[in-house]
Amino acid sequence: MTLLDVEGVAKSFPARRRKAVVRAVRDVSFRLDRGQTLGVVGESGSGKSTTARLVLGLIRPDAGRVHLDGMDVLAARGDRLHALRRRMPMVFQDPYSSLDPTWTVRDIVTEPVRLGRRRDRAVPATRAAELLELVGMAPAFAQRYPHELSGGQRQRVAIARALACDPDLVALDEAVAALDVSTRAGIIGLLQDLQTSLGVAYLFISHDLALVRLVSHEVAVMYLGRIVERGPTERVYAAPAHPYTRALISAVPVPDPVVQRNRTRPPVLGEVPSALAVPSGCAFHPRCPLATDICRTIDPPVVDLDDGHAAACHHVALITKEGVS
Amino acid sequence: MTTVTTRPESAFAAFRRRFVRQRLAVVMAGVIAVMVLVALLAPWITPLDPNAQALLDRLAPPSTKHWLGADDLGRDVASRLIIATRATIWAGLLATCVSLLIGLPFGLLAGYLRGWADTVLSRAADALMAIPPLLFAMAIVAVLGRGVTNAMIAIGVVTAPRFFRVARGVALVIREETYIEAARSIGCPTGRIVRTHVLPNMMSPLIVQISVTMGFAILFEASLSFLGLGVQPPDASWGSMLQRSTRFAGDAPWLVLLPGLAILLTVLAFNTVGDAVRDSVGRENRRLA
Amino acid sequence: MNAVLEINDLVVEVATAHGPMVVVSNVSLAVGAGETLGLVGESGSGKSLTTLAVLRLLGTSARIASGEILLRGPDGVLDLVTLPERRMRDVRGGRIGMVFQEPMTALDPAYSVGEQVAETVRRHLGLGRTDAWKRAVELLDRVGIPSADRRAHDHPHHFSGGMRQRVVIAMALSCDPVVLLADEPTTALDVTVQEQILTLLGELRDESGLALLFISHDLGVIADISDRVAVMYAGQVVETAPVHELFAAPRHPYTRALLRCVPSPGSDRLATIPGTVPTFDALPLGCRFAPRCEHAAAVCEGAPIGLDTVAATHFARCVRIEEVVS
Amino acid sequence: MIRTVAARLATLVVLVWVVSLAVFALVLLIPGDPTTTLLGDNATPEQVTALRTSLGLDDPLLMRYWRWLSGALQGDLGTSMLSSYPVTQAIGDRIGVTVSLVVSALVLSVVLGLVIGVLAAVRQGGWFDRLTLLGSSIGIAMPNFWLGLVLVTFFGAELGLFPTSGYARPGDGVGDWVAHLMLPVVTLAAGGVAEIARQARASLVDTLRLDFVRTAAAKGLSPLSIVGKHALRTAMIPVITVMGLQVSRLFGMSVLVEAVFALPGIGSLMVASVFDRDIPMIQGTVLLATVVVVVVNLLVDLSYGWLNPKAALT
Repeated sequence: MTLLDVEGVAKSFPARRRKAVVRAVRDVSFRLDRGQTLGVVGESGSGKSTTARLVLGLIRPDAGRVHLDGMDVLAARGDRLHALRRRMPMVFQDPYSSLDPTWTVRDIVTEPVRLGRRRDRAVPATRAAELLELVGMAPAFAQRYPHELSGGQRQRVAIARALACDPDLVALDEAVAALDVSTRAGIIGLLQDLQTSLGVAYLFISHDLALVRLVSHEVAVMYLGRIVERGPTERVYAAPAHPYTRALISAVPVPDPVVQRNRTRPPVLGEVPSALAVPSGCAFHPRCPLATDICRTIDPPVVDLDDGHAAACHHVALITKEGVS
Repeated sequence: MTTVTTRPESAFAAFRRRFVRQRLAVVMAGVIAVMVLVALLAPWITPLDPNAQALLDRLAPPSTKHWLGADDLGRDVASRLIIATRATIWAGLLATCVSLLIGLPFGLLAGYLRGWADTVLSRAADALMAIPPLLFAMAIVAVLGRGVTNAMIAIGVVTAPRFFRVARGVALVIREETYIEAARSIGCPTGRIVRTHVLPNMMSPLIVQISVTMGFAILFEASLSFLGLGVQPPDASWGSMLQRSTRFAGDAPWLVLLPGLAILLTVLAFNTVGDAVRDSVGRENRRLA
Repeated sequence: MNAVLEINDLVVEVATAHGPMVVVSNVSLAVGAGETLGLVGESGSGKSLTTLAVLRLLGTSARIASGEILLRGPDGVLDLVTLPERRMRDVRGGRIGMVFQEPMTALDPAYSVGEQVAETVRRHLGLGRTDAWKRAVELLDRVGIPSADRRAHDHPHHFSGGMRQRVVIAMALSCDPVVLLADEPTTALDVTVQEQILTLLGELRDESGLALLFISHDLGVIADISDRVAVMYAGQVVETAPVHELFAAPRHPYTRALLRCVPSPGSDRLATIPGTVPTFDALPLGCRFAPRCEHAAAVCEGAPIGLDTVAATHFARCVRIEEVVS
Repeated sequence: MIRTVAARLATLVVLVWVVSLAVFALVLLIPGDPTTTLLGDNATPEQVTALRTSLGLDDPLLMRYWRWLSGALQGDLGTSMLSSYPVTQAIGDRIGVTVSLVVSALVLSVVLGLVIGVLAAVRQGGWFDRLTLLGSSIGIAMPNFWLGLVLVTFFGAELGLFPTSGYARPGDGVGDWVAHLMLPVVTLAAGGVAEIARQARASLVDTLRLDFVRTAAAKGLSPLSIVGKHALRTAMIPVITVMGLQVSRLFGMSVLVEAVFALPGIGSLMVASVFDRDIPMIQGTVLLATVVVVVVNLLVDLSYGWLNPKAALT
C-alpha cells in the first residue's frame, strides 16, 4: 500500500552571485509503501537532503506533487500542514544541534504531544518515560539537558521525539553519520526494531552505501539533483544499471583486505561538478566512461527495467547485457 | 538500556559554576549590587546634605567632617558622590531600556524573517552607526533640550542600532540551528518557535549586550553631564562634578580623582560581568554570545 | 626490524582543571620504508594525538610525558621527543610530511596554493623563488591537479575538497620526506574522490618508498591501504597484526566486535557493543574494554594488561585470547 | 576590483542619504516653535513671520529637505541661526584641529594597539597577556575626559612638561604644534589602544587555533613566519572592523578632549551650537563628521579584499 507518492518534484535556489541558479533537485519521483524503508544515496550536492525537506513540506518545491496517504502535502496550509508534518517527522545528522539546549529531555520528547493538542494541557508524566523506554533509555534521563548526553544518547532522544508524533514515516537525514562505529550499530539496530514493532516507514538518507544496503527495502541513487537509478535494494546492488551506481558501489572500500584488493574497479573520473553548473544532457556524462554524443545533449529519461527497477541512462541496454564485472 | 551515572546539572547550574570560577567577575558583580543598593538608599545614607553649601568649607581637604573633602561651594563630596549614584544607575537603566525596546524587536524581525525587512532595517542601522555616537547624542539633546532624561533617550537611540545588530546576528544564527528545523519538522508554528525556541536561546547574548550597554550608557551620561548637557545643577552627577572640578584641579586633586574613579569602577564592573557571562555560557551556545 | 619511524612507550597527557590526565598510554608503533601502518580506532581513542605527538604539534594543552619517538635516517637516529625545537622544525615538512582530515580548513585562505607549496620547498630545500615555484607546479601536477601551471596561482577557495586535499598532499611530499603521517585524509571526502586519493597515496608510497602512518576510523579504508594494522581503544594499542591476519583472525574482543559492527553483504543485522567508551578520568584499572566485553572475567580486572604475543608479528592486549577465540 | 569599488560606492551613497534623512529629521523633533527658541518669548508676530520666511519654515517639508540636501551637495550647509555665519566656513575654520587630533590618535591607537595585542596573543596566558587584558579593560572603561583632567593636573600643572590648553598651528612652528597636541592625542588614543589591543589579541588567539596554522607548523615554519606571514593576515580582518569603528568613536570623543584642553576644533563648535540650539550648525557638523567616517570605512572595507580573497568574490 503506497504511503508516500512523490511525482516530478523540482527545486532551484538563487545563488549568492546574481543570475546563477543552484538546481538542487530536478524531476524527482518515487513511491514508498507503509512499513518499508527507502534508502536515498548520493554524494555531496546530490540533492538528497533537499529532497527530504521538499517531501516533508519544509521547503516549497517549484514543481511536482507530494501525497502522504492520499493527502496533498503541498496544498496544505497552516494547522493542516503542521498536523501533516507531525505524521512524517525528521531525525537530523548533527546530534549536537538538533536538540534545543535550553530544554530538558522531557520537554523535548513530549513537544509533539503538546503540539497535537488543542490546548497546552499537561502531558502525562509517564509519557516521557514511555518514549525513552522505547528508545532504550532510562526514565531518569527525562530531567537531563542535551549537553549532558553523549552523541548516541542525543540521537536516541531525537528518535523518541519523532516517535512521539505517532508517525507514519520518519525521515532520517544522515542520522548516524556523525556517530562512531559501535554507537552507530546500536542506533541502526534500534531503528530496525522500531520498524518491526511499530510498522513505521523510513526515508533513509545516507552517503554510506553499505548501511543503506543493510536497512533499505528499496534504494534510490541520486546524482546532481536527479534520481539516476531506483529499485529493490538487492537488485540495484547486485546488478546496477547506471554507470554512476556502478562507480559508486565499486568505490566503497570493503572491510576485508582479500576482497578489497582483488576487486576490479572501473576508474571514476574527476569530481562532482557544482550544482551551479549542471552539465548539459546527462549530468554524469563528463565522468562517465560510456558517454557518447547523445549523452552530451539529451538528458536520458527514466527507463523501467523490471520489477520496479529503473534507471536514467541512454546505455542501460549495453550495461545490463554485459552484466556486472 | 543506558543508565544515568551522574546527577543532572541544568544549563543554568553549569553557567553558575563557570561564572563563579572567574573571581574578578564575582567581585565586579558585587560592585554592581552595592552600587544599586546605594542608589536605592542614597537619600537616607548621605552623611550630609549633598546640596548644602558651606562657604567656610570651600575646597576643604578630607577631614572627619568631610570624609572626602568639599567642593568649591563647600558641598560635601562624599554625599554628592553617593547621591550621584542615583543619576548614574537611573540613566543607565533608562538608556538601556530605550535601546532594548527599539533594538530587540527590530533585530528579531530582521534576523528571523530575513528578506526585504532585513535589508531595509540593516541599512538604516548601518547608517545610524556611522554617525559618531557622541555627536549624534548631542544633536538629539540639542533639539529635545538639555537634561538627564533627554540625554538618556538620546543615548538609547544612539545605542539601539548596536542592540539591533546583536539581536539580528543571534537570530540569524539560531534560525539556522537544526533544533529550529526539528521544531518545524514536527509541525511547530512559527510564532511558537520564536517564543519557545528562539527567545530562550537569545537570553545569554542579550544579557551580555544589556550589561555592555549599561556600561556604555553610564560612560555617555558622564560625558554629556561633563559637557553640561546631562544632569543639570544643582543635582549631582559624577560627570558634572568633574566639570566643576576642572578649574580647581591643582588645589583640590580629590575633586578630580574621586568621581572619575567612580565612573571607571562602575563601567568596568558592567563590562567585566558582561564578558564573564559570555565566557560562562556553555559550549552548546558559545557561538551565539 | 628496520623501522624508519619507531614510537616506544609514548605517553601523552592533557592538562585539565584537576591536573594532568593520560590520554595516550604507553603506545608503541613502528613503520618501515615503503610500508603502511593503519591506525584504527573510534573518536577519543588517542590515534590523532599519537600522530600529532610525532611532530610535537600537540599545542598548549597536551604534552608528551614520556617515551621516545625515533626517526632513522642515513645520518643516524634522532629522538624526536628530546630534539631541540629548532632542529624539530627541519623535521616537520622536511623528513616527515603530514596530511590532515579537513582539506577545507587546512590551507591558508590568504595565499595561492602554489605559494603555499613553494614556501615549504624554499624552507627546506633552500631553492630560490623561481625554482621553488617550478617545483611546486611539478608537484601539483604530480598529485593530479589539472593544468597545474595555471591553477597554482589560484587561492584555496577556488578548489573543491578533493583538489585541496591533493594540494595538502603535494605540500607534505614537497621535500621528499621519509615518513608521511595521514590523519583521516579521506574522511571529509566523497567516496569516489576518496578512492582517487587512496590510489594516489598508494602510488606515491610505492614510488618513493615512504613510510606511511595512516589513521582512519573506516575499516574499509584500512583494509584497502594498510600492510599492518594497529587498533586503538581508550588510549592504548589493543591489537596489532598484518592486515590480512587482523581481518581474518582478530584476537582482541574489541577488534572482533568492531569488525562485526560494520555491515557486510548478506547480513541484515549489525552486532553492537554494549555500554560506552570509558572517559579518561574514570578508566578501569585492568583491561579498559572489560566493562563492555562479553568474555570479561575476574582476571581482566585489577591490574593493567600487557600486549601478548599471538604470533611473531601479531600482538593483542588480552589475557583470555584462548577463551575468546574458541 | 572595479566592480567591488563601484558596489561599495553605491552602498556609501545610500548610507549617506539615510544619514542625511536622520540629520534633517532632527528639526522635526524640536518641541514647539523653533522661532520661539531663537527669538525668545517676547518677539513680536512680525519678527516671527520674518524669521519663518527667511528660514523657509512655511514651505512643505519635502521642499525644505530638498533645498537643504541640494545645498549640502554643493558645499552649502546653510548659515548659523545666530550669527548668520556660513556653516561650511565655520567648520572649515576648525576642522584642521580636529583632524590632526583624530588622525594622530588613530595612528597611535593602531600602532600601539596592534603591537600590544600581538605580543599578548603569542604568549597567551603569560604575565604580559594578563596585564594587557586588565589594562585594556580599564582603558575601555575609563572616561577619557577624566584621563585628560588627570594628565593636565599632573603632567601639565604639576610638572609643567606640556602646555595644557590651546592650540598652535603647524605653520607657526611644528614643535609648538606637537607640544600642544601631545596630551590631547594621548588622552584620545588611550581608549583606542585598549580596544584595538583587545580585539587584536582575541582575534590572533582565535586564528592561532585554526587548522591552517597547524598546517604551517607542520611545514616546519618558524614561529615568526607562522604568526607574521600566515596567522596575522587572517587575524587582521576583525581588527580592521574595529579600526573602522574607532574612527567614528574618536570623532565623537574628540568633543570631550577638545573641551578639556580648550582646543578650537569642531567639537567645541558642536558644544557651543548645542547650547545655542543652532540647528543648521549642528546638522552640518554631524553630517560632515559622518561623511568623513563613512569614507574612512569604505577604505577599510576595500582592504578586506586584499586580506581575505574570499571576500573579494561577493
